[in-house]
Amino acid sequence: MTEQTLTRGEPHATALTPDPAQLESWRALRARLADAPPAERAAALATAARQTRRSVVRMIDSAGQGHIGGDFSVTDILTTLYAYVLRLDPGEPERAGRDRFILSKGHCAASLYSTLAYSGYFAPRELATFMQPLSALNGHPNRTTVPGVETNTGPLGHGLPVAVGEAIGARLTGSDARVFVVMGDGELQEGSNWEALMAASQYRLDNLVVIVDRNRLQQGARTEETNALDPLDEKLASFGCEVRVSDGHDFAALIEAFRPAERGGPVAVIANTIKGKGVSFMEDRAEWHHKVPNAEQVRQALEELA
Amino acid sequence: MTEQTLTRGEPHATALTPDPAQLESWRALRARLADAPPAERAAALATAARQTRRSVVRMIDSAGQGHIGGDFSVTDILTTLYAYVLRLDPGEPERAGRDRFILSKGHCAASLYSTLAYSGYFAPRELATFMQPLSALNGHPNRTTVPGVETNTGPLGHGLPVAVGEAIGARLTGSDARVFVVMGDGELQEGSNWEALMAASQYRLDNLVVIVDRNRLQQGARTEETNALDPLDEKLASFGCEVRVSDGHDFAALIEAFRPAERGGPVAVIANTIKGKGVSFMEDRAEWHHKVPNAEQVRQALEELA
Amino acid sequence: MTIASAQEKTALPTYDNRTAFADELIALAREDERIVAVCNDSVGSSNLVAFRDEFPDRLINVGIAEQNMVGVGAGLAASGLVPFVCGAAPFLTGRSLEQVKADVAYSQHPVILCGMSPGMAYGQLGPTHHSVEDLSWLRALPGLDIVVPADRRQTRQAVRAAAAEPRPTFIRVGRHKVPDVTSESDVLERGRMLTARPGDDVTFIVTGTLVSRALEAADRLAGSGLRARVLNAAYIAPFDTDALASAARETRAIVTAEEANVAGGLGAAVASHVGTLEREARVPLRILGLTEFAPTGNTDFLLEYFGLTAAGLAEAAREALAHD
Amino acid sequence: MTIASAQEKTALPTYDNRTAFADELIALAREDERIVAVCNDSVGSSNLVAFRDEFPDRLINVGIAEQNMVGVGAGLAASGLVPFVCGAAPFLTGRSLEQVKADVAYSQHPVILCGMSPGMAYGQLGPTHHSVEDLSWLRALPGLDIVVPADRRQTRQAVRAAAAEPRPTFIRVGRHKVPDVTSESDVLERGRMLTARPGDDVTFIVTGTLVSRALEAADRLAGSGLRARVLNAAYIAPFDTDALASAARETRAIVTAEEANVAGGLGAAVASHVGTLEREARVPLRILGLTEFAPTGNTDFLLEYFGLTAAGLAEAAREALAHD
Ligand SMILES: Cc1ncc(C[n+]2csc(CCOP(=O)(O)OP(=O)(O)O)c2C)c(N)n1
Ligand SMILES: Cc1ncc(C[n+]2csc(CCOP(=O)(O)OP(=O)(O)O)c2C)c(N)n1
Ligand SMILES: [Mg+2]
Ligand SMILES: [Mg+2]
Repeated sequence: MTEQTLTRGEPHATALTPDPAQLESWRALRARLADAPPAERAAALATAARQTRRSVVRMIDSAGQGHIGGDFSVTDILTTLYAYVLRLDPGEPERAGRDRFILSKGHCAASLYSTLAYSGYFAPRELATFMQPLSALNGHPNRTTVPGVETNTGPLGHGLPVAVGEAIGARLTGSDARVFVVMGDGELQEGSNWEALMAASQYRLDNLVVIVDRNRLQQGARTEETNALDPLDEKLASFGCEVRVSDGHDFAALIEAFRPAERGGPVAVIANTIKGKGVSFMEDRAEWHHKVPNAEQVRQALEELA
Repeated sequence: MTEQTLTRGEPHATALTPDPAQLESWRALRARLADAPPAERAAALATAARQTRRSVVRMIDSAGQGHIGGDFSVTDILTTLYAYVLRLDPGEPERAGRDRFILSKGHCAASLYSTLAYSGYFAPRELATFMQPLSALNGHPNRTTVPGVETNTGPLGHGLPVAVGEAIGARLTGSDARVFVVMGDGELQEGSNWEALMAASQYRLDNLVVIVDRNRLQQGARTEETNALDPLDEKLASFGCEVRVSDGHDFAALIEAFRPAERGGPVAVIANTIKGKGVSFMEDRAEWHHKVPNAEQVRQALEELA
Repeated sequence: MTIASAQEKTALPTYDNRTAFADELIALAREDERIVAVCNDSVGSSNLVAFRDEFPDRLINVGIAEQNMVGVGAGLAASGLVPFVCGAAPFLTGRSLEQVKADVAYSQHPVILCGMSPGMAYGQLGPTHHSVEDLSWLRALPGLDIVVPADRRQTRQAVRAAAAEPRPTFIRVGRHKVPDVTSESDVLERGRMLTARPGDDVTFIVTGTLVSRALEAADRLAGSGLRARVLNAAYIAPFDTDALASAARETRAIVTAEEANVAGGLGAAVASHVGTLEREARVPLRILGLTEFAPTGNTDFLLEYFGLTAAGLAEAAREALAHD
Repeated sequence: MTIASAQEKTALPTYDNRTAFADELIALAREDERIVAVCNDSVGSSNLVAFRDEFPDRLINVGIAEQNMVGVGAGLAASGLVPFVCGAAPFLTGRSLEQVKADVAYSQHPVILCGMSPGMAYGQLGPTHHSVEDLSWLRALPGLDIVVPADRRQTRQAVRAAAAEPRPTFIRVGRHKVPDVTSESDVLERGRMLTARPGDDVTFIVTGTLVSRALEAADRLAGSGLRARVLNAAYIAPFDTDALASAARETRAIVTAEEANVAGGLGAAVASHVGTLEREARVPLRILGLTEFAPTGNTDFLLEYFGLTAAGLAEAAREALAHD
């Protein structure tokens, strides 16, 4: 451990930079998907998502910490966004006019980091440093150390207000960029989100897409047994959103749900998901919010995700 | 000013205590109203409300500060509650099992203080000290100095969470007390309220009545031009409230709206009111949020409220 | 600069710094279209009416929602704009502190947080409306500049500096009227205190509303032949430990005064550094400020109640010098 | 009490104070039906599973909503109950600070705020999850007790004291494992520091996780013939200025250490008071703690990174004594 000790005040982490090889394969995937027939597209996205889930298993295994359940419920959403929907260039992470993405449920950093790495923002081998001393890859996303991260998240209820600011910012700067933000469903219990939704609708932010990872579980239990969100569609609609309900593990449905706004205001996508999706013994079980798999479970998970 | 200087650390204000004469007249009013036919009841409440509004004018005139518009929109609600609805005894402000009242929109302290004084919590002559150095009657209600005030308010978005705690507390202590809280409509833009409503509905708090003073104005402008609340009924319903819409200046309608819950959860009363109600030149005008009337305006206001 | 005498000073006109703030913001907005303002239903109290009239699209009023306000500010900064996020200081800081921490300081989004009507400017509206914890609250956040302009000129300079090189910054924009205490040659420099008056017997390190009061206290002490140095700590963070160390070495006592709770503000910053200096520089300290929630009263009354007056400062200085 | 030697100490078992917290809370709840717990989806991380199983109606889980959580706590207290409001310390304090100010401290509702997993207990979950600003944030609120138990016994005592005489209180309930540092005769007294070890060369004033490290530092210094006093500042507010003044008079330097930003915490409290003492008592100070957002790393790594180790404390003591 002391080997890595830095003097206070020095930059903490090796700066991460785009990875040319990975960037190339991401660009090839994007190009292929753009023209592919729907079934082929879905198959390719599923393959990419499996790769991300395997990466998450390895990261959490080696870090000994993480939030695997939520990582898996959001993986298909992240994959769809980065491999097909978002208009951005991982080779130039700060390019003006880029679409923005914020993972408001920042505890699912492993899934985001994997997605970013496979998109070429940095080399996938860096994923092995997840949560290690002085790593750029903290347990929650840090924009000052990870290219592609737009704002620091981790405390719930922060991403949506920042996304609202970015959506207003896009309009003010004459950009046609869209802003996507992924919220946990439990996260919606935070009042800051309802403040932000009210403003988003007042400002008719048709460039904002709020995606709710509706896995019906929060940290300790089911959302409806803790602090019910249903009727979530009515809540979101009454706060001015154009509500779309989607299967959060159906790539075609997600792509459809992410289409441009049709009613001149913010879009809210309720993506029905399964926490722990992809690994049989983790699916829809509260304890896998942040349980760490043992060696045998890691083996089995990787097998199921092969 | 220095005459009143105290040493730091000493108790700031003269303790206010119940006023026997006022208490008696309040008790007489309560008794009379309990049996009165509706029209007579409404007339008596209207008289009491006019007295409170006149008091507010005098307090703000002498303090040179205040929030007269919101004081007037909420006066009829306060009068209805204290003269007819709330089960409590101003002679024993902390009596166990009492109904609770919280003025979440604490900037309308003048109206609350007047109502409390006329209910006997303390002598109405104390109202003349409003906002004076070392007065118990601060610009925002302070429970440590004013009997009848249950919790300190002033920053918006505090009263409802505390009321939720009191409603849960009543249930846990086996009390059948009800908890009433008055919110400003602009105040509902604070996210803390939506957190509280979610919990109130999860806990099925049928002993909680959330009254929204729906005067459609906030500090600087109309609510709908700032951060729209409509469809407010749908918002409140989707958050699990039994919604009742009422004319906030019709005493019979308010009494009806304050009846017990019928659906096993929190009641939300949207009380449609007029900011500045009762004084022609103040009604429904944003600038009277906290404008202070000049001498001529004071004269005219008192005349209209005679 | 110097202010001749207490008598003269009393006659000086006083100003609400929000006016200078608004004027400068508008001037800047004319030059630089990245400048936007964000507020929480506080168009009037943040003095943004003229800004809104001239730049309606560039005033973002999010309603009464401080957490969202700070998040929106961060998002605007992330879009390449320069947001001045304006709200009553107690709510801008207290209600959104975790947003200030995560979205501004830790994320390093260059948001300019403008805490309007700080300290006890809201007088008889009471402790809920007093922003006297803000310095303690914000000093604990690394990477956030904290500026407390003492007069109109410094308010303008602070606004201009923030726009010129945007970084996470909190500016305390005073409402309680104060006289001008700086002259044209006084330039606001990041992390530097200004010497408002030289002196080598005792040092007043003061901020905001207290600067003019310290100058008056210095006048009073001059009557007893005591030369008081007055340092205007316009930057609370980064803090000017150099000027502090010099004061500790060159004068025999230090009195700090701030319109804030003493727990973690200017006084605590001074004390924490003086304690690390060599023996001779560890001069006696007196730290003036709030130690309890204020009772009812207007701003002047409350400043007097907490001893934050020229008399209170002079007395503290004498006492520190005498009892050492 | 004393701890014999560094060697022995290393062998001592260590404990997560949340266990003692939960055990004592359950024991109290059996005796006193006013005791209730409130949490924010943190039944597990606040270690309230057993409490919930035994008292399902008396655990109020408001969901992920800290502002409401603190308000609900105030309402429960207003109903005559004794609420222990439990949540991860960074969110309980930061997200609801204005509620802690208005609903708890200023309203004087006797709410017991239990900040779970404070300091850098969340290690590699990063600065958003570190509660290192809490001491600066809360010290600025008059009328709020701040207790930082150093081990299991003090955790139990803090819980019991809060229930016995409920008043607005914040208890930092540690998660990072620490050895026992108090003995049976050590009684937690409101506003008092405990002498964990006597000594008259230098004083360590430390809190929470740092107490065992200071004892180990004292062992190291003993090797060089230096007798270090160790004061366990279990109460940060009210603060024991008597024991502090004695230390300043009886030893030649003071080193403070806390798992917190140094802006307005324990070190600032010490420095602010020492600066007001007479010349001989104004001993040199070293204030150890955080000055920046932590990089990635587990708790032990980060404590080392910020010099919050036995070696770091001993070094600071030597340095203070040498350079005076
Ligand atoms: C403000 C805040 N409060 C509490 C937490 C602790 N926490 C981390 S994850 C989590 C549950 C989140 O549930 P949800 O939003 O549904 O996420 P998902 O199910 O997708 O993992 C909680 C309570 C936090 N990170 N931030
Ligand atoms: C947290 C907070 N933010 C801002 C304010 C400043 N403020 C005082 S009253 C007010 C407008 C309130 O409008 P509304 O709730 O509609 O009250 P009403 O119209 O009944 O006066 C505002 C913004 C405040 N008191 N608290
Ligand atoms: Mg979930
Ligand atoms: Mg209104």
